[in-house]
Amino acid sequence: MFETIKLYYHKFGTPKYFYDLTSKMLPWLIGFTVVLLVPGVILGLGFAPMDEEQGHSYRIMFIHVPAASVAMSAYVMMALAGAIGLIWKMKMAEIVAKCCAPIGASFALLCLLTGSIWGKPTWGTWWVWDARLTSMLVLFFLFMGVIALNNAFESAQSAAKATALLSIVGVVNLPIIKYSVEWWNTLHQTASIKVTEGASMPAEMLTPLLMCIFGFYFLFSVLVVVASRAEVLEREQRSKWVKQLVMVE
Amino acid sequence: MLETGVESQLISPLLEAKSLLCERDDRVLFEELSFAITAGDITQVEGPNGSGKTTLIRILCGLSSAYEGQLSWRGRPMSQCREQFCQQHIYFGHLTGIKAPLSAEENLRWMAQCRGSSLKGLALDNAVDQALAKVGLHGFEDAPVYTLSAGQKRRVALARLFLEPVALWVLDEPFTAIDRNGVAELESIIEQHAKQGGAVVLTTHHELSIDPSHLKVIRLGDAREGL
Amino acid sequence: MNPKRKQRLIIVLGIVAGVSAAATFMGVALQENINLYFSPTDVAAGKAPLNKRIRVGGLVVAGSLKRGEQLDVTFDVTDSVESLTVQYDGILPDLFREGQGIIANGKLIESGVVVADEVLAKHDEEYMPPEVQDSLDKAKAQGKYSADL
Amino acid sequence: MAVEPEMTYPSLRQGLWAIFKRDLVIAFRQRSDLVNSLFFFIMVITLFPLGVGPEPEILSRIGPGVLWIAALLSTLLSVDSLFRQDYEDGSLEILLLSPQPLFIIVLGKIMAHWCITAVPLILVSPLLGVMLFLDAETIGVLIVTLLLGTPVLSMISAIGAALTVGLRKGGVLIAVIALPLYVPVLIFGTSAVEAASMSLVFSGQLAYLAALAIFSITLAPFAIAAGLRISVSG
Repeated sequence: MFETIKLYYHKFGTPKYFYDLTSKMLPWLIGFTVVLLVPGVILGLGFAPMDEEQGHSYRIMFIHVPAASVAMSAYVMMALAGAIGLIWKMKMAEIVAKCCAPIGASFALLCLLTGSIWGKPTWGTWWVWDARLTSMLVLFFLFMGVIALNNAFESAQSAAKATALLSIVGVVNLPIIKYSVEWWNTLHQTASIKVTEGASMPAEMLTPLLMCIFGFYFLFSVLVVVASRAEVLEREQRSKWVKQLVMVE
Repeated sequence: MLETGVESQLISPLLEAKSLLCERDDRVLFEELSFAITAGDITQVEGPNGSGKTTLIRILCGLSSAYEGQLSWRGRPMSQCREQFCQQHIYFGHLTGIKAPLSAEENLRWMAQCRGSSLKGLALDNAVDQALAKVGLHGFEDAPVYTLSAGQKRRVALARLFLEPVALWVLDEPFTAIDRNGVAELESIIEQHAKQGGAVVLTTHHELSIDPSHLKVIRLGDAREGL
Repeated sequence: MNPKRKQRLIIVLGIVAGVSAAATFMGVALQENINLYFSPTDVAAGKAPLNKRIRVGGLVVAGSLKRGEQLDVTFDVTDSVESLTVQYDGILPDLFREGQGIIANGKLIESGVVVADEVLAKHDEEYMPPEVQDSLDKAKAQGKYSADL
Repeated sequence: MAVEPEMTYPSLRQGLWAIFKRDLVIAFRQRSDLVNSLFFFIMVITLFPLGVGPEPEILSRIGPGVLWIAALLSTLLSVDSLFRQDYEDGSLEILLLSPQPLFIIVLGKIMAHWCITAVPLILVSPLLGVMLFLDAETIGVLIVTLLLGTPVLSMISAIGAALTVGLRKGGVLIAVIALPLYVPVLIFGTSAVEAASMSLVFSGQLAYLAALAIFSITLAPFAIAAGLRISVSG
């Protein structure tokens, strides 16, 4: 059992196998993305009921919440892939980790921009030093640090190791940062417990939101896979199988 | 001095490399490189510029882990005996590691302490003085190193070789910035070290005047090992 | 014990000691109720110094808001045990409402009266966090869908 | 059976002490490093009254934050040379090939660096606190927070320094890497001082700072050691 897992792990770790496998998987991933995201966005932006307090402006949530979620996961995934690459010297993990950084940073930026657009009608200001805004901003900075470090190295091997170490350190710090920022922001809040008036999110809103969230995750995986495939081809351009592939096409 | 090495030299090699492979950003520097360094050997790594001489030296001394294949020290895999290996070899690279604001004596002392030397206090002071005398720096012990010339700085660094008996010397271009007399001296020092049962691995562009029958060569560049 | 094992043991013990000391301090910190402002009860108990810049917080008492001729206002703040009066000369934040939680920065001039130079309303909105579940839970609790982040 | 020369195991303390002493001696012989970062700290702080106006009200309010940010920047500025000098003269290679565990050497170097850069800065901060109209009690707490917080800053920036030591353009890159990680220290440090200035209880924040300090002193040296190996072997 363990041996088979190990075997598959090594197999998957080789660039060629990854390339072949993802060739088969990619249409499915794209399919899921389209099937979830297109109706999700249409339903969310067009058909979900208007919110009684915020009117239509809340609809940006259907982009914003998934982007935030994916950005966080992207960072964790980058660190995990980096750790695997660092410990077991798995090339494929290094490539995936490298590709996660700019994509994750884009999602974090998307989250910040949509948050800011949402903030204007809701709070009357483009920016608030709110705990979640601030910690998303710090996450974006962490991504930028990783990207900057990666670009600074000439050798791809050292770059992969250095960024892996940095993203692991970042992941250890992420909860501390998030916690401290949230705690810092409570300055602006009272300890009073808010009286809640029950009533849940109607299904017409929940369904598109969930569709958007899953759709964004699939979108993320499509982007990572496409970017990694390009990276694989570039790194392995001298190998036999890539040459054959180019000949065939 | 190195009597401990004498017995082992007949039995097992000090440093052994089996099918080393080093890739630098998709370029194979060397592959299937196997050799053994036994006590008494002087081994020269040869090859044109860019053939990976320094890379191989850095792999051998443990500074770089960018290789595949096995390296072992006295029959044990390198990963299991890093501390022993570090204590029983000296690496001497392009950069000397000499701190300019410190005096020659202070430099050697921290280097010894950093190696975890068993010498302490007076014994260490004596060893330092003797080592400096050996490289012809008697009288310069207390001068800050920035007052010395480039060649003298190089000699301060070389004095490190004489602090304590060490089984293996790994020297990368040791003859840089040393005058003609110094080169001859250094060559005889290297030969003497080998005679006493030590081993030396070195790279150099300089034509060695060491008896070729004593000299082993690892040739890089044509991708196969010489030996 | 051989020296190598001994060295390893020292290192491992060091790490364990360090991490557990850090955890202990963390535990102490979490126990410690970090007060970022004085509650009306604290003020009534005389914990807050007079004539020094302090921060008080609590809920605005319904019906206590009195507007003066110009921008100056007074209102009472309570933590449902004690209450104190806040005097403020300035524009109240948009989110300021009776029954709402606020924070006021200012000086305590006599017992129970704070002259504020800054009044901050608690963010009424509960933000939707990035994590789906959390956001949905909060939205459920709030019954509305508000500005997230 | 091969007879091996006996391995002498130097005590960890001995290795730590040797490198600590070496770095201190070098720093005291080249005083410029020592003085420069201190003057940077003082000058940044004196720029604030010029920039935001000399009103005591404003200055005493932003004072703790200003002192903290200046401390943070001067740590960042000085840390670039922490491993770079050793890298450039080759002594880093010697340190890496020491039989001592690398993290011990790293710890010794950072302790020396902290003594050279952070201690003078903590010593002058009361004076600067007075210039920013902070009261005595606030200054006292400020010093405690700096004592607890600057080791964390040193550790975090050393990770950045270790990862960038092999690169030519280290300085700005360290800032980009390390600044986001400074956030918690800055928050807890300034918050403790602010609480003290309002006569609130601040022991909670100090406990957080202490936890961060111990945590980073325990674990950061391993990350720094790994970073150095990556940088040097690359």
